[in-house]
Amino acid sequence: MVGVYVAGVGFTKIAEHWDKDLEQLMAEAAVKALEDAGVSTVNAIYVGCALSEYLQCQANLGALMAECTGLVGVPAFRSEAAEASGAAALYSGFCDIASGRSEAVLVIGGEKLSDGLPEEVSSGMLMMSGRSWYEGFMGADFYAISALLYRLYSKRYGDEGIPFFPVISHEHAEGVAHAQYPFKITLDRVLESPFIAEPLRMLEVSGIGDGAAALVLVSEGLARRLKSPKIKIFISSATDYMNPFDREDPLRLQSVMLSVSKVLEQAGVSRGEVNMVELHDSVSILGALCLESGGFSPPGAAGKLAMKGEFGLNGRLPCNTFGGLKARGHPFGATAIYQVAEIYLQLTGRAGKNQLDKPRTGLAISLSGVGAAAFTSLLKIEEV
Amino acid sequence: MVGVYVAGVGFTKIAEHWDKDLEQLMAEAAVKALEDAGVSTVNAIYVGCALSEYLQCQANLGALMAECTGLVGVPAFRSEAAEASGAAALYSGFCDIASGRSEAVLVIGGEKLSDGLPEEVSSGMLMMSGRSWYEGFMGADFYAISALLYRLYSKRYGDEGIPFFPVISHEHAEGVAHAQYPFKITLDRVLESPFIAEPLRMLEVSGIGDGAAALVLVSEGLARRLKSPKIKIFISSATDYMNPFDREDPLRLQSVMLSVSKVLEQAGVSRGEVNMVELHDSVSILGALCLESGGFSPPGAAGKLAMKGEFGLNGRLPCNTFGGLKARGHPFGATAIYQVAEIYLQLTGRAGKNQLDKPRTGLAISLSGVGAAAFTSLLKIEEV
Amino acid sequence: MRVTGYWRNISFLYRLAGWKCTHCGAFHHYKPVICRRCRSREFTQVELPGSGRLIAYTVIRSPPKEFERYAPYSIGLIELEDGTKILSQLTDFKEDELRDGIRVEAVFRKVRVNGEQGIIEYGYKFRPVLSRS
Amino acid sequence: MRVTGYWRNISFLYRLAGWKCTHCGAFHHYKPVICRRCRSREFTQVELPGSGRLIAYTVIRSPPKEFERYAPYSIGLIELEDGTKILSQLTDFKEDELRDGIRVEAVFRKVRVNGEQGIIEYGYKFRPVLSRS
Ligand SMILES: [Zn+2]
Ligand SMILES: [Zn+2]
Repeated sequence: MVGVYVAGVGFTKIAEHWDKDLEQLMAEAAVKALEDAGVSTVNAIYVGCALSEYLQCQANLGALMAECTGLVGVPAFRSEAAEASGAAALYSGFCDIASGRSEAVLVIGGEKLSDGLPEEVSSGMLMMSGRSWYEGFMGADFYAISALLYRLYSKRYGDEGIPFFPVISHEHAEGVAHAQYPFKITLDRVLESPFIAEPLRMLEVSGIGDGAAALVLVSEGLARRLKSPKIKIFISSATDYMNPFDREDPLRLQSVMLSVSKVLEQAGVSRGEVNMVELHDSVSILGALCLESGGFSPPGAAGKLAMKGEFGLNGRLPCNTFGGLKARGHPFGATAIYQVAEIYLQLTGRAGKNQLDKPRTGLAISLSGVGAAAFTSLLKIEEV
Repeated sequence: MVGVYVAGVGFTKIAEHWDKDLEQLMAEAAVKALEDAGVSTVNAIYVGCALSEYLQCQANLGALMAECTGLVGVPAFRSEAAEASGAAALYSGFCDIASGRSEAVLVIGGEKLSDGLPEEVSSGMLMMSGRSWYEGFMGADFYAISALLYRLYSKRYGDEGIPFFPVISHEHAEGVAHAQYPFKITLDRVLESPFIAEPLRMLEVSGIGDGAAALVLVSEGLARRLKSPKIKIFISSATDYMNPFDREDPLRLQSVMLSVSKVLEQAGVSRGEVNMVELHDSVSILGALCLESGGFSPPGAAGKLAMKGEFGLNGRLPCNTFGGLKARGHPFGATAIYQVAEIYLQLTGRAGKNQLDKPRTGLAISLSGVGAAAFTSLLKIEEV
Repeated sequence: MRVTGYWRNISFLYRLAGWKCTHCGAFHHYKPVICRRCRSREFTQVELPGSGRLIAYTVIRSPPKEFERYAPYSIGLIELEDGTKILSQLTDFKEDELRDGIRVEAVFRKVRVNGEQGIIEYGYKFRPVLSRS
Repeated sequence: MRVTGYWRNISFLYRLAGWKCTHCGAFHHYKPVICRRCRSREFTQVELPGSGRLIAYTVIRSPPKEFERYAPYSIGLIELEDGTKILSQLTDFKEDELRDGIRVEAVFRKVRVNGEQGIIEYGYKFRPVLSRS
């Protein structure tokens, strides 16, 4: 397998971009990433987007993005794995370079949720987290399922510290230029916010926003010739039953467990060597379950460790260093690419006021549905 | 690059499968392919489907298919490139094996168009062949654009023989068990059928059907150990402007030209060595343009060569040997996988009454939109 | 969900009928091609027991578009008497009646009106079992 | 198409206004980040000429759902006076008036009513230029 490197990143601010079409937002991120990498063309384009058919009435987004990035001719198509669509595109792009077929590929993730009304976005989420005629039929949406998981968790372990995850994310997002909610919130404010689906509170769930992010992946051969900073990347994925209550233990996300273990093995890295983690905290409880199922916290302990400061920028294992899904924002198909781009900024010393002290290895966990699929990406400083 | 082999195929009949959900149809094809290959598990699943979000209100189809095939745990996600979605899944699966990461992958293409009304399927096609706010806004759908291309073609070259393409496809589909329309039609019947968008007639366009097809791809290493017949596979892809009238010459499909040339080069095969072609004849004129742009017919001559019998089962270059999109059927996301599966049957001597005389190399052209993207797959008998 | 998908799955939605793997016992609420747990291909049709225990529940206040007119509504996770866990809307309860652990039973109810076609879709819901005094 | 997409692209749909690459002259009917032809980043806003020649046309008889109530309708491929080719619905013509090659001009018309929201969407259409006798 040819080694795969990230050679540049680009992204937009996450916001309600009323004035831009999805493809413009994605093109903006893509052009920035190409510039950042110092690359003028690529061998293929991998596009991640969850809901363009539903929210934009647009399929064939791959070909459209080849045109909008001025790269007509290059192979291009879309990957969809619900909220982890960007990671699915990354997975395909990774294999393309690893096979030796391509020297450079562009991976673009994007989503424009503001093209739908909030209840339409909720319908979109219903398509992503359950079977259309079962969970979909009865309206058991992502928040409902997450709330039920949260209840089970509380019964087994207590809920101490779980509502603290949004507090951490918002603390890290403060002043971050690309974050949707770049301000702090207190634990009290979280606990006082109304229920969205009890016990899940409004301030424990990510908001609705538009965003696009892009990466340039290159082969080790091209990496050697480029001037931009290069970081080696690995990615693994695994699936689980769609409905968590069909799983042996709903509180153990097998997809996370498997994909984290596989990517660590692939990269030859131990859990202790991981310096930072970007979590899929679309709801607080999933942030905690990612840490526990990934083996970065004992089961039932993530909330307590969070309260102790272990996941802060100066903690044992900094998490969501630019605000995570909760505060940086969660435009579904773009999210995984933001996560990887942020790790890239950290490892190349470009994280500004959020810079960690010389991290060498970072890991991003991206989920679809309630863990029906997980993709884990690992970035690592490694000489070409 | 690790060599990639097709080790087994499976598919359903194309029909209106009122009694089955999309995922059941796809699971059926997948299980058949695994059995055919003599493989009980795979390292990853690649799912191709164009319109599941719109027609089934279902995203996250990858994870769902892992569950429905009893392969929970395995990485799985969906690829979308409009009508060529199956080919996009194949492209990703190919790179996965070629990289050495996986030994065996399952590629499943499926589409269930009968879940929508005919005018809803047309709306779905509008999403696939144009920009939502340009062609989509004015209702310039796939048939409209194809009809305009057809007019330009007729003005430049005349339309002689173009309406004969459906006649060839139906002739080959006669008695084919998996074909949606397994009967002959005459040229007169084609010419007497009403216009769908003049000059395009009803019997020059493919119908609406449900179907699923699957392939097992394996590495050369695993191919050596398996008992099932193995055929080496290559795939290339290219894009073009979404709207053909933005292209330098709308009658030259650059995406076809590039992807055919690249795949021939990759496989070390000349055009003259290709023994059969599966064309993307969703409309008659596109079948002809595939042949011309692919370099298998001089520009403007495909119809005349068709009339001469060159593309019949006993012709110089047999095309659509089981009926093509027109007569075998065209369930979007499944189509490319049917094409490849049919070539596999031909090369392994399993084509029954449609068997060609010892073909060694076959090529399938799969389009999205009006050639916005093309994927060309090449299968070749080659000892492992 | 499309009306077609509703029609195809009516046996489960109306009667909690599904397919049990004869090898490992896994229940499938859809007709499986292959067992999702053990990959066996033999199934028997079964009807799930219509009563069980409410493990946990929640209330949806900002629902998906299709359910706007029914909000707020409750979703419960239920363990049936044979151990199968299913999701269900909860119905026929008084405000303070829902508690984890209470006994619940299946009833047949209108679930929703499907989109533009206006087709009324029915299915199971669960309600608290009245304690006999 | 969503109403939001319609609003964003009104300058083209109402006035045939777009962006021309200052380097290669390629016209973009959307605001480009980078030229789709030459990858330049400099553009000037232009309005396309409102008249041209009908290269080819067709009639849609089985339209997509959004256009059901407007069928049959005609779609034309038009070469404008500056050589730009665009697609347009055709309007205001008598049954035998459409022929390839005739001169056509842009007019402002209602195009459709958008789905559930019922918003009336307007845009350009082209019609035959009356020959002055
Ligand atoms: Zn079983
Ligand atoms: Zn230019």
